[in-house]
Amino acid sequence: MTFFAKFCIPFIIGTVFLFAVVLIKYLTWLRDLPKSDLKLIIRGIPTPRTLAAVWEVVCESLLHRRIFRVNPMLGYMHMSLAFGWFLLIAVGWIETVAYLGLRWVPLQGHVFFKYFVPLNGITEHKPLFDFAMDALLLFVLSGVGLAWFKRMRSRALGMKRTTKHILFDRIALSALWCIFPVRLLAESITAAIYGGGSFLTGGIGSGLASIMSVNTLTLLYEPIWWLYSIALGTFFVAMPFSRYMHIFTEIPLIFLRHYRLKPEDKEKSYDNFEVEACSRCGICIDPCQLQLQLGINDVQSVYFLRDRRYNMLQQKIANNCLMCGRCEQTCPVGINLNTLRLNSRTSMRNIPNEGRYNYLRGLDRSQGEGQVGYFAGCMTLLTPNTMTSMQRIFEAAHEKVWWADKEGGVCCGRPLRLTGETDSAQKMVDYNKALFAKHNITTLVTSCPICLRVLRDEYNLEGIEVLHHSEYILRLMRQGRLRVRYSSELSFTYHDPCELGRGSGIYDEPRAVIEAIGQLLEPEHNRKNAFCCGSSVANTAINDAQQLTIAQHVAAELDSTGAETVVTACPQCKKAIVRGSKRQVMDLSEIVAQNLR
Amino acid sequence: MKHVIIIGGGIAGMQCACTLAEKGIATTIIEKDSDLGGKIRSWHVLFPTFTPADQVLSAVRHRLAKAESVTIKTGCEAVKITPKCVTLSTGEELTCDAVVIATGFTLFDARLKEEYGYGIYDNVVTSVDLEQMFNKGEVRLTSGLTPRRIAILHCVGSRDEKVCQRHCSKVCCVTGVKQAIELKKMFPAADVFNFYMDIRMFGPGYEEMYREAQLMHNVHFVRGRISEVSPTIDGRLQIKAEDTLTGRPLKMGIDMLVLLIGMRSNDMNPTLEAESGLKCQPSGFMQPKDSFLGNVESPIEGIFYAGAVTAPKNIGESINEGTAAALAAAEWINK
Amino acid sequence: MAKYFDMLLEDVRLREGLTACMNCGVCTAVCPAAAFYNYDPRQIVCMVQTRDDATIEALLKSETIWYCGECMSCRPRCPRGNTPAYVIQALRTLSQKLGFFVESEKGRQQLALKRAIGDNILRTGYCLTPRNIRPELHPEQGTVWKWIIDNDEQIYGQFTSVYGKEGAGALRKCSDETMEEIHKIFEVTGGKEFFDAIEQHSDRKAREMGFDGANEEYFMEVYTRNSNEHY
Amino acid sequence: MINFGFSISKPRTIDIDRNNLHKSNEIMHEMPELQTCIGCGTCTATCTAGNLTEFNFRKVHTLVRRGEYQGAYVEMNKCMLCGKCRLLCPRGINTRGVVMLIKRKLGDF
Amino acid sequence: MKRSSWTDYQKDIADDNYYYARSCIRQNFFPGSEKVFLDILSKDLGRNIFDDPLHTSCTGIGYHSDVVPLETIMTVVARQFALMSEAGYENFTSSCITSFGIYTELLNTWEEFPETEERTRENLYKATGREFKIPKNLSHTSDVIFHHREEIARKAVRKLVNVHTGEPLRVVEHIGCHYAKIFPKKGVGGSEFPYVLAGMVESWGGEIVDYPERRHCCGFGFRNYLVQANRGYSVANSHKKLESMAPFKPDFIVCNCPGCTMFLDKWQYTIAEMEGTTYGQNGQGIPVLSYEEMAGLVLGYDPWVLGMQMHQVDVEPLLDKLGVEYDPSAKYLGRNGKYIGRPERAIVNSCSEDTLYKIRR
Repeated sequence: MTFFAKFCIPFIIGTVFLFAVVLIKYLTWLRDLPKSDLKLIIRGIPTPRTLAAVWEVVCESLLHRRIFRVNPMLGYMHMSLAFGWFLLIAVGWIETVAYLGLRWVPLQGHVFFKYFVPLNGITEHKPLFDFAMDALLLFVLSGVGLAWFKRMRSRALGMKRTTKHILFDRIALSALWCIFPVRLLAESITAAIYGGGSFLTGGIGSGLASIMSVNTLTLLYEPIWWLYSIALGTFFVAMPFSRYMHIFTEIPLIFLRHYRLKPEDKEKSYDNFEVEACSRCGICIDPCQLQLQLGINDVQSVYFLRDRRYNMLQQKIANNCLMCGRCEQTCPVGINLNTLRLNSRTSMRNIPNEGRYNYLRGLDRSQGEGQVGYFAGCMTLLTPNTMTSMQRIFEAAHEKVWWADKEGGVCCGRPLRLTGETDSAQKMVDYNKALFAKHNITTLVTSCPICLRVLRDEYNLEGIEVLHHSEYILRLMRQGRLRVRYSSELSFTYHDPCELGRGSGIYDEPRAVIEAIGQLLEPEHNRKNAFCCGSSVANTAINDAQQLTIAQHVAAELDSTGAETVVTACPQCKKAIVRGSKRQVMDLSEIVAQNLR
Repeated sequence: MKHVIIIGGGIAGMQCACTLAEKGIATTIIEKDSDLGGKIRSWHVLFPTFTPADQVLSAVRHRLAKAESVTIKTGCEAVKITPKCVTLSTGEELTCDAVVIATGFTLFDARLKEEYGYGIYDNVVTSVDLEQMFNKGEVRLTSGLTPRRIAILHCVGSRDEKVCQRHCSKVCCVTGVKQAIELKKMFPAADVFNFYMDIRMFGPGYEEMYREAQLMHNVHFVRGRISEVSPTIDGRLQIKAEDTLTGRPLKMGIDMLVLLIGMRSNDMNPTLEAESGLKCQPSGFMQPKDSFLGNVESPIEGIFYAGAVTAPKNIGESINEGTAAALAAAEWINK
Repeated sequence: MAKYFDMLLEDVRLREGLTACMNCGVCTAVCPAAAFYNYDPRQIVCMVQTRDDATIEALLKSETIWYCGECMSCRPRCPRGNTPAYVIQALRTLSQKLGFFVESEKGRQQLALKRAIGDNILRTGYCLTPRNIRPELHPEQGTVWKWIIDNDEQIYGQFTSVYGKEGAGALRKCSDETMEEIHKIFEVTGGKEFFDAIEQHSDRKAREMGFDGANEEYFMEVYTRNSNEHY
Repeated sequence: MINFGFSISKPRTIDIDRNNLHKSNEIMHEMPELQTCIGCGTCTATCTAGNLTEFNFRKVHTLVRRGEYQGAYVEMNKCMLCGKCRLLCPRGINTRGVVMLIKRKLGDF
Repeated sequence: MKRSSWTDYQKDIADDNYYYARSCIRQNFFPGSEKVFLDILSKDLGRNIFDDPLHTSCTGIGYHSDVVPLETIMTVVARQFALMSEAGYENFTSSCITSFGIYTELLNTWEEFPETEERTRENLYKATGREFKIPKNLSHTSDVIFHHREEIARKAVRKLVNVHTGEPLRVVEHIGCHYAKIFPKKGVGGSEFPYVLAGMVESWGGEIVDYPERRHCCGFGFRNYLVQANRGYSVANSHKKLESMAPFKPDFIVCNCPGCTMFLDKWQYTIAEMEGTTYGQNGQGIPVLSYEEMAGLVLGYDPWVLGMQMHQVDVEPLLDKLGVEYDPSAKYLGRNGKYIGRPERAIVNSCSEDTLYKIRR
């Protein structure tokens, strides 16, 4: 039996190339992993996590469950292509076995089985397999059709924007779009000449036979199989350099993730898996407020990852992100978009410390004494009402408080961290840590979610509980140390600060506090889907007018709830929303202090 | 028919005459030049809208030409003024029912600020010279080349005790910004530096124009008054100032220096004070009856003020005062 | 806090030198000291104008008031008719009266000036005489000056007949009667007292700094010391 | 060599003609809004780092605009990027962006 | 240089009968200039000038070094005025710019704050028993020369012209800050375009050079020169001026103020020795003259009688340009007419090779 024809060469080259490149990539990445990560993998393999990973691979890589959740149509498209193709290969293999029994057949023998069947003089047909294969082909083709349609009319698929692609993507995409239609034609022509095929290939085949002479069909026969092979070969060659690398990369990624690997402050080899697992589906573009409200559409995570992957990342792209985390919520691959962007910024901007911030040495401007420390944060100093409200709350609860920065202190380090100047940020962290330790506090309250984030995640304050003031106030209320008046006359709406909500997972505490005072009216986008106020310290690229535009959008939505007061729990958000809102905008602490009983 | 004499045929006087004529009052305009129009004739475009000065002047001229019973006496000055009679330099005495003084201001003589070298060094020009260059459509250095770096100095002859001009001339800042934009439009590759102490953008659209000059035209603003100008070996000028925002002295070579000369009180004002019993302010500008309730009236009933004779004013304000003075005069006559 | 601004006001130079500064910077623009020191006369005037005694005390103890060369280039330009150099003179005088001058490196040099110029006036009736411009302390005076000093009688003798003698002419010795009058003037007008204050405060500071009083060693210290932190 | 006991002081005057304005022009090109600074000093007044040191943001960025780069990088590194100035700037200048840009241009990264 | 308005500042200068006050710096460094000034006035111009043995320094250097209090200097100055009145003069002329500045400033202070004049009268009387009158006319000695410049021009034996090319000599004038910057109207031509030296140069056939740092201070700065640690400031300012004027290729610098004359001269030596930079067309420095020396040369005085051997920067190249006939070998002769040795060679003081040669011969 022969399982070789000249037309197979493009396919064979493509396949060998693909597997070689993918293998080299993975091995290099794995080799470059830090020791600690390797240890995690080795320890993780003999655990149930491996099974969980396998299950997730099936659910995600084949069935694309997460995309389904975001957008069923898009989910179907991805599933039909991935799962359909997978089944074509799997069923095709079974078909081969069914025809030839268990024997070794070279890869191209499986792929181009329909070609080799008549060549090897097999005349028998297995209608069941024909039907199954035709059905699967149709399944895949429906996905291809949707993809075409999405390219032309993305909105019809519920996506406002699709990704703009690079050359390799376009080559791979074109090849991919050809593969299945050409396969359909090739198998149909084969069916027209040699018979066989089911409702699809058989149907088209007999149709073709009725309008074309056998000579014409024979003339087309070889070229169309060549074309199929070339399409496959091209796709495979382009694939490792294109976004389709995600098809494979997602699989090891899922395993590594189950072994608890994750991106960190500084770029590392593991990041490659995340970066190349991005399918550039573009789902991250839509929720991005820079796109939504400012019409900026070349900076989103998909472009960031693309640029990073091809080493063409510019600071103006890396810096143009609010880091609100809205895209991370929707990413079907679950890539840690913020962390990756942050460590890119770090690579671009971090400079090993040259004795900077030496002026912090020996500095202590704190006041008061107490077990509870209050860290206002720089921004809170610009919203003095929050400060005085906190003071009233502390007094009402008879809390003795140590004020870390009432007269101006040292920044928490989060803003530097967000711009990538990690080592500089560490200076702030070290300073403030030492300050907290010096004053023997057990609880640290802050009213700035930006500070909260870094105080919790990076300070590792042993023996000190870090609370956002919303948590702290709620606790006081529940302990009965703080009593507030309730009035149904009062209506509030609440803006979730990014760093507090998505960043720290604090959604319920501020709401509970508000509901103890008055009626809470939720805006359309809230909790995980809440909008960013636009003034995020993470974005150093947009200008003031752009910040204002976002703030106005956000404020309009908050205003439209009809609540008389807009409440937020972040000084930065307050400052931003005030610029756009027609209502009074208050910090959570202010409404509490005003309604103390 | 009642008769009002308007002294000064600048934009305020012309506007005043139009308004009075339209109210059926005869007017005589006394103008020392050979033609009406006053200083606006030398201006190119007006801030902040870049409206050609000529367009504004023509509109008023047109209105004036249509008005009846307006007599224009050019080439003569008023030497003595009473509400009922004006004595001219020719010796002629004109009787009237009221007088509006719209004699405007005198331009500061930049030569008095010797350290800026006006009249001594080439390519030191005043804002008025520059307006005339704009009118000719050509700004050139004495060498015939185009300037590559231009400095515009604010407050020349304003806010300066050394030349006895303590007051702020008000319009120079805006003019400076306007001229900077015009220069940048003419020479986009040139650097234009404005040296200022305070930028006083008091009118509608002025601040916006200032911002536009910075953002769209990349005009540089240095907070510091130029201290001196001297010639360099390559025929340019060297200026010295302090960049007060950095607390350091600054010097640079420039091709052209534009001095934003201020508005001085009219040289005639002391004569008015002596001959007609009117009062000058310490700045030399005439003192209106009341700064709020009677700013187009003089302390003498029947004598009114319009325009920059009482204080530095821009074109729009002068025109408004022309109208206001006309209405006040008409009301007084008919009382 | 002492009323430093009121003390300054007693000095006619302050009243003459400071009306109301509008911070235009024409003084600094042409100031030779601002060109080479970390110095801004405009800011000094502005600080004095605050009338804040704490600010003024800090000024009196600072290096910055000692940079001015008193060339008066600032005077003709000021659009408000101020004279920053007069303000400086008033500050320096007060700083010496109060003994604050020893708190700054440049201020401590007043001792050297008092000894080099002040004492010379009381000795000779002139601020400078050839003998007190010693070539070893003035290498920049050059080779010709050394030649002159080495041959002073021969050289000066060509231009004056009274070199080192009483009479009319250049480089004469002032008569004892004249010198007595000068000494009297210094006594009556507080010049001597001022000199003594400089000596006393310097002596105090010298001891603080570990010198054995305001001796020759301390003199050379203040005369030559440059921390290079003035630029 | 003669020991004079002093050397010729270096000029402190900002000499626009001698300064290389290349980087300054690049900065202005990337961040044209910086040109709209009206020198009000709000940034410096609110500055967290300025509260603790002599760091004067307005002065440093003005010097950089004049081509005086010496020491500017070190000065800019005193900034904690806390962003208060950005919230207060009446001309809405992206001051944090300015700090980062100046650091990038002068620190060559 | 186009001048327009200096005439507005024409100041009154007495024509005759001067009371002469010497300068600390000028008599130290340029005693020949003081001598020749008196000679020009009394011999060439036939004016009466009194050189009083009783007067002293005005203590201005001490005052501007802030060690002599205001009240003290006022009284010292009052004593000079008293001496003038006692000698029967009312036109005071000072050889020193610092003094001239002090006199004008104090006269103004007395006028504006009369109580200070009262106090000074009391102090002077208490200390010396003398009483003073305000001088009728106060001038700097350059004002006097300026006043007589046309008469000098008529008596001149040569013009400020390069005898080899016939071109006028290019002259940088340096006025001295305290001449007109304190009271612009007290100086001829005012503070921005002072005419006192320019008038002389123009009258005597030279050409004035305007250059960027024309008005800049020489850098004396009193305490800034007098204390060694501060001299970097002093030399830097002269350096700035010299750098600025050098491209204009001046033939010489003429100074109003004795201090400036000395500094612009001596700092050229220092700069040359410190960093090897020299100015002037022959690379050996720009000669620096006092206006008395300039007048003396124009009137035909011998350069060594003028004391030009006391300059650090050699003046011989200028003398050659002017066509002055001088005896090079007489430069280093003492009062006794004998060779007293020459100064050690320096970069700006080296063109007297033939002098030595002639002496040896």
